[in-house]
Amino acid sequence: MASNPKSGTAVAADVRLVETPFDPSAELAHFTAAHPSAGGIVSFLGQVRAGDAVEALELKHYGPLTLPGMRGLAASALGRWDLLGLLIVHRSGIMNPGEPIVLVAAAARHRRDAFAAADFAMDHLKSESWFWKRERVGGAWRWIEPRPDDYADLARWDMPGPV
Amino acid sequence: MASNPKSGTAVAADVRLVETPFDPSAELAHFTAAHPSAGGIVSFLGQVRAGDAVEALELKHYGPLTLPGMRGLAASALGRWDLLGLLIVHRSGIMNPGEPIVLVAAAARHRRDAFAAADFAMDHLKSESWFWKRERVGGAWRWIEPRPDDYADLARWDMPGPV
Amino acid sequence: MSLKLVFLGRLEDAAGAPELTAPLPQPATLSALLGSLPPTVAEAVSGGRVKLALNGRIVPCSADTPLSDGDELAFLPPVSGG
Amino acid sequence: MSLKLVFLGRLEDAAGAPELTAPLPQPATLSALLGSLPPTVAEAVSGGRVKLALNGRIVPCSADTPLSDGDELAFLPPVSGG
Repeated sequence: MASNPKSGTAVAADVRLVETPFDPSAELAHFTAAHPSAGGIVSFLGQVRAGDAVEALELKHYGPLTLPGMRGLAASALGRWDLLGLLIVHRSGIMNPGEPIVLVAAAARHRRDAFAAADFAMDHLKSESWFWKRERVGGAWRWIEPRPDDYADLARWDMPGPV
Repeated sequence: MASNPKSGTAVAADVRLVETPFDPSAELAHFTAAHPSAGGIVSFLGQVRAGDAVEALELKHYGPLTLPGMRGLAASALGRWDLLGLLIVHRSGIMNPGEPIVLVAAAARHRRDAFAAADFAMDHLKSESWFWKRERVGGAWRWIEPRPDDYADLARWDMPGPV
Repeated sequence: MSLKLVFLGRLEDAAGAPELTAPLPQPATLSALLGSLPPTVAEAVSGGRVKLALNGRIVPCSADTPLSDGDELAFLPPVSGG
Repeated sequence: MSLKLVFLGRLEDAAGAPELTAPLPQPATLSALLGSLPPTVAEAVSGGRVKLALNGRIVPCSADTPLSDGDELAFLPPVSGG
């Protein structure tokens, strides 16, 4: 919950960590319908790439930290940009190629706020959220180490890295 | 049609100028289903703000220039980022509050390409495409002049302004 | 021997219609055409930020731009976005 | 008198399980706990980039961090994103 700098009304973020597949189109349609006064809605959908050697992807989280951390990230975004709504839905568990991993959507009166908030949320989800990822290739699971790019993306926002 | 710098395969943009309301959720679901190998899909939906004094919005275009210009913009984006697909759907005609005006979606292996291409396409659609906008307020139509912000947004890309 | 004139955006209001048919002026140049239009219309379309498209292509707004029978001439004020 | 140990990410492989129960060490400190673990596990969780959460809160990895009966201690390697 954050105060909208312009309207003064409270804007609540919808932040969810889900264990089973979700329908990003239905989520986004619902979010859009809830924000008719938004001039712009930016969304990011991350999905398990099909056509790679990766047979499955697993994201593990740590209950006491992961969802609270996602809520803190949403509060940061709401405090930083003039948003009318923010949606973050993140999977955990085992996912197949083509399945959605994460959906972020930001609704704002002006499109720059919506773009910036969605971009910011993704950079921080990728590099700062409490998720650990492994992939199954040729029947064997292997843990994925963080990419240097993730830290470079985070540096764009002049914010601290993973704690 | 542009050549994908990495795969070498041709990537076609889906660029449409439509005279009647469209369903952005259905468009985005269809686009997403067509790109299972995309790691990230960024979309922007612009809609007529509800709750303002604006009763209706009309966008006029000029047939010989508007759609060809949109296709040129799509080709620029495909040439500039490593995309797997690009969708641009733009309304013309009279729209009511809450109705979609424009949907841009970019699919890419990596999310930074998708974000940048969608952001770029919107900045150029807003400031460089051949659309003229008027609003009906209190029963009277008035033409909208370009906003200085539109030119500032465009300058982020080191590209020429409207020709 | 005529031209089709197209007025976009606010120029539609200045011209009183989105499209007009005008006789091909003599000499067949842009400046002669502007001279044949009602002064308020000529003034509205001569503003520095109005672009010109001849048969669907942007052309420079020079006084001696040649015109031909059947040409479509569009006057394009600054765009105001999607 | 025991602790619940949680191993995230690749530390799960090093520990052989995502969670283990360990007896509360004497003295009840982090360094004593590490000394009681199999050396390969102790080495894996002692890497400079592994963070520590005690009962769901990040705490500094100092040798004399006090532990109590029933504590949940999680070892968090660098995250690898969504």
